[in-house]
Amino acid sequence: MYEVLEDFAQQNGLRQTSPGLKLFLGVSSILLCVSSSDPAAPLLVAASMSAAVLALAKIPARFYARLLLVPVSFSVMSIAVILFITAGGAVLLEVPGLPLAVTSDGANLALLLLARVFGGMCSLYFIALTTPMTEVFDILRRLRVPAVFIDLAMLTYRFIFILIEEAGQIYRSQVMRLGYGRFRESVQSSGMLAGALFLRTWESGEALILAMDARCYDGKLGIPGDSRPVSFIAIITTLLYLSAVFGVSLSTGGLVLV
Amino acid sequence: MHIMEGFLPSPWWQVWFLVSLPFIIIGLYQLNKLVQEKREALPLLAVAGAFVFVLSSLKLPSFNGSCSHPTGTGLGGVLFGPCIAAVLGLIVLVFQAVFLAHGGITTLGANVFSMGIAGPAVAYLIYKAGTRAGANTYATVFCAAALADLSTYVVTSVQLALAFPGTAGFLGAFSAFAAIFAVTQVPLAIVEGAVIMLVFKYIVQL
Amino acid sequence: MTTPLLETDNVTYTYQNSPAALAGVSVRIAAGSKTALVGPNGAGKSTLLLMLNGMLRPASGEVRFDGRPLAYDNRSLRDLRRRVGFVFQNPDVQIIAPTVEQDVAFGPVNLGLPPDAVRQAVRDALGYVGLRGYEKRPPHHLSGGEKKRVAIAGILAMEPAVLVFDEPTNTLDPASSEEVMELLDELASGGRTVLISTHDVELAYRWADSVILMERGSVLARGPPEEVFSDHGLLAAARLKPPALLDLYNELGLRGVIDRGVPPKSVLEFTDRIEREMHGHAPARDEPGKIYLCNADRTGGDELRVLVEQGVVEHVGAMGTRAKEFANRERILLDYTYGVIDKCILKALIGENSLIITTGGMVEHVHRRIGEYSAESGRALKATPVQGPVSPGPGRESVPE
Amino acid sequence: MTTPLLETDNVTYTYQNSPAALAGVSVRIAAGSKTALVGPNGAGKSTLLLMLNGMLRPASGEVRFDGRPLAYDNRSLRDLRRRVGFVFQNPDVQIIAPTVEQDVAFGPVNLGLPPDAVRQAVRDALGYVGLRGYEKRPPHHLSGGEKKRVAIAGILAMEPAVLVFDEPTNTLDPASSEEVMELLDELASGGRTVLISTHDVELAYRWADSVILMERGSVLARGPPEEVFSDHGLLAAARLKPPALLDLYNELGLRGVIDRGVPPKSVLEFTDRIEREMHGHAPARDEPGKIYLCNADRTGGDELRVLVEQGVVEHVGAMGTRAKEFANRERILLDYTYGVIDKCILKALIGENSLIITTGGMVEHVHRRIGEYSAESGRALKATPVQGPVSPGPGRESVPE
Repeated sequence: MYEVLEDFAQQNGLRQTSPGLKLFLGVSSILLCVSSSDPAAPLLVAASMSAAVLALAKIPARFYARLLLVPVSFSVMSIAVILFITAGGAVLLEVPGLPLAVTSDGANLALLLLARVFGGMCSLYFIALTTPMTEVFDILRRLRVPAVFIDLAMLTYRFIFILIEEAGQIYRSQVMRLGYGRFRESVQSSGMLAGALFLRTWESGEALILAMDARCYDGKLGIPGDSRPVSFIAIITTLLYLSAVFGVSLSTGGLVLV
Repeated sequence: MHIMEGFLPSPWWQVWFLVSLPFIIIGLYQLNKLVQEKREALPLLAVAGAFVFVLSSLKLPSFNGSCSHPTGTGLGGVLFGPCIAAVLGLIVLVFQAVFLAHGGITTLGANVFSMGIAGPAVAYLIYKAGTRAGANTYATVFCAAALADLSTYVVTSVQLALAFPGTAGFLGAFSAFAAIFAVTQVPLAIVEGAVIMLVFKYIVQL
Repeated sequence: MTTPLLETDNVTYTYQNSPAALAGVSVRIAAGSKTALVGPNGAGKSTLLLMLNGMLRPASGEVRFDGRPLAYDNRSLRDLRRRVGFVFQNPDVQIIAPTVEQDVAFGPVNLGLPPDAVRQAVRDALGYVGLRGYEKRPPHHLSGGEKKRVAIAGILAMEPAVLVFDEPTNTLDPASSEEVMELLDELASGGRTVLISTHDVELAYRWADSVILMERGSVLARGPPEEVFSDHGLLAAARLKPPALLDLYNELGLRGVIDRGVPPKSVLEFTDRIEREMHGHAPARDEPGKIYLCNADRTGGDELRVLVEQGVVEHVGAMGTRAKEFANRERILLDYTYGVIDKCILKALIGENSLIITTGGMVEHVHRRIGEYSAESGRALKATPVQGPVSPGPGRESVPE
Repeated sequence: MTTPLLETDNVTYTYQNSPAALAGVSVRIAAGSKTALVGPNGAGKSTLLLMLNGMLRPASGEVRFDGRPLAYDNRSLRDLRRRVGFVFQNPDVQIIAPTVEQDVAFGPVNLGLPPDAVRQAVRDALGYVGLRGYEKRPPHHLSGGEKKRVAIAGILAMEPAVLVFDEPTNTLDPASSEEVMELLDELASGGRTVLISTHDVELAYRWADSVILMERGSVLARGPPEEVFSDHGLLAAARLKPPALLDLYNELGLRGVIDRGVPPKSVLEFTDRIEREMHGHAPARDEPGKIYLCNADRTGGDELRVLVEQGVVEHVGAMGTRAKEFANRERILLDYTYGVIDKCILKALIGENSLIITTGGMVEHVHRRIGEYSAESGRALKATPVQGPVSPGPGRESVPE
């Protein structure tokens, strides 16, 4: 029922590339996007990240296109607000009868934000679609993130998939008994679904404690994975790419660091 | 309501990280202690986190938005205290960002504050106040859930208005953001309140 | 050939990120038939079933109900799902209301029935599955078999024409499995079309009148079970095991011990076949035992208890959930709760008397089955109806003293 | 009698708000035995199993491991659980970590093994269950059978002396069930004590060397399966069905068609019995077919392919996960994946050649089984080892041309 990006991360064209490098590339791109004061660099990031996702990771284009729609509703609304509350510069458009106007400053800011969200989201997709969470846990451990946090995250990860599966089945069985026909029924059915899921969660929790005890739980979880060698060419390419974006960013308006 | 990746400029995304950080640090410290004393706390928190995640990925019969379900984390707050609930909120938000593309990495600080800290706190307080005042349980639950949801959107509006006061100033920007998000968030809060109330009713019947 | 009730025409389907789940599947389900979709896990059985009530839409190909291609707008889907009921493998995902009654009412309420009609539908459905009196119970305190029956009642309450069961007996123990399969038989004998998916060849062999063998998203074979399952190569290709009796029969055939022909479907038939093989004919015997047949809806428990206590009958079997309930209530101990008719014929053949308790349309079925057997085997057997106070019959075992 | 490895002495247990789950149960599990706890759902099987590794504490009575009563402090419990491994019915309950590797490592890590030893234990356990190469996969991308094997590997990695399986084949399809049961056989033949609970009489009948029949929290009977399961009354009391072959055998006995004695446990034995019954003796026959036996650890695929391609053998079977993997890798099509030895003997008896691929300790087991059969039946059969390049044997089917 839910298309979880993680499923693609587990098997994509860049699965074997070092997760550390992918994470570094993705996060750096995001930082470059939010720091750029001109839309050019974020748009470049958006284009190159999308290209990497489609051409290298081989994510189906149709699925990726639908993903790009996820941030639209949020961005459209918030950018509309910014468009109207930011004055300054030439007036480009006036709403007749209302004290609302779009000015060039407002339009520029809106454009910049749109580019940043676009670039940022594409970078986030790059990470989400190519780097399995299971490998991110290893990186977090190497970064000395507290073990209790990673353990909790790992257990949560496992149970997310168990519960998603169950929720999907319950939802389906409700649909088959016409549970989501009208609005009222939908609310009722959602409540039932969430309630049933709560019950299941509770049972899972108890079962998990039992299972961990049966396997001699002593406060430890898993082993550090073996680090994969990073290819020299990959590092150089990544660094070259990031410097290029950095260059574009500097030349088009500079960086806003703080 | 999640702020998308790339939307918060410097220095605001860093600011919200700094604001949320103390809660997380205290939460981690408490969590460590809790897990050492009561080993079964970890699996319980884990399934609670998974539950909140799955609940938030359900398509509620409302507009497109996915919500944060601060009531879920609020429940964690009742059980384990607000700081541990914040850690749980952080984990859920990371998974939401990476699995569902809701939210982002640089905006994590701001989102943790609105949905992992402020929202659950409101839910917690209203629930406490309601039970103490002897109000109808279902009404209390409905209010706690709906208002917690509303509060996260109010906080988000504050965060956006601070970052983009425009020429209208903070208050003007805030009212603009609050007004436009009300279109989706108010119905969502009511639906969520109703759903959580039904869940509560469901559990009581068991 | 008449138009089948349900039909798929070369349907394909692929889940995201996976190989094809269905690679061009065409099946025809006749109205009133008992069909089993047989194959290992992952063969595409569930995917196909989910297509039949429009939960999944084929990537290509067509699904037809009653001759008309499915439409996928909300209205048509609602209509379809009311007519094609689907019982999930795991009742825990299907029964989610806090009480049995509320759960069974879920479908009828969504159909928009008035409260009285809903109540009636719930009462009927619970009665049918033998769970009257369970209305207020919370489902998660029920046993596996009871949960399954609640799930079935929830679908029955919507009065579908076709019932689709995904792995109906998975995780159930033998007694609960038998109850569920009997329920399926009752449903089919009541004129409904019943379709199940299973990886249990033994079960499909006994129950179905038509089998569709699937593996890796394709149909390997279709036909009557004894034909499909006799082909070792086919079963091996579908990673399934032949039913034990069929396996034995084939090995005996290979060694030339027994003539190969239509394979026996039950222990009864098998015994007869071997006996005939050994003696060249069915040996003459003493007077066969009697088979008493009682319609639990029409008889009181007292009459039956007399039969049992006076030693007139040595074995008692009940068919159907209501009959078993009846026996339970009347404290009549049951020796047979599954394969009852065959067991009683077997006993009659060795000269012992038995009693079959059943209800409704199943009474006719018992007469028919015994008549058929009698005609085939040339041994005069028939069921003696029990009505009102019974005078001890003239069977070999008479009233003691 | 020597001290049993595991023993319960009149244990009782009651869950909150329920009738007694165990009402005074005493069982003895001998070291190295293959025991099946058989009963319907709700008979108390799982409760009893959970007691054996201290997950539940009896309300009264005593559980002893290796002669000593269990202690319920944390230290003793950890120690016990390392030695008595418990595989849950539902692998989803048992698999904890986000990847296969991390999950299998869970036990060893918590036992405090150094990282290298952990890695070794994980590698060995995954190799044993035939899942090498699955290390990085998340459990939710595995099939039901694969999950089960991960769950087993997670327990094996702790190297327990006793392995307890709650309903090991529930929800698995026949092929996966066979794989799991074979794994259990391998474990038992490797000297481990294996205890399972099941409601599948057929399975217990074939697999176990000792059976404990339970119902309503009590032990109804214990002993060798053919004894316990021959008693119809007992099985009916436990609401279970007799195995099909045993049922047929008993009916044939009742009709006087076949002498009642030790019931046959397999299609092979049954076929022989009927044949003997009909002809008074095992009929003389042509030269029996040959059974080739290959140790997959020592032979290359080329030699075997030669055998198959030249038509020397007509049937190929593989026993054990590693052998099946080997056949898969070498693209040798398998005709038999379960009950392999019996199938090959059956083929040899009708003069056809076959090849058994297996590994490790199972090689000895094949020799033994064929030797036993040969001695019992008086037919000279033996397994011909395949080593290095094979010259076509002198079997009936020689090299074509």
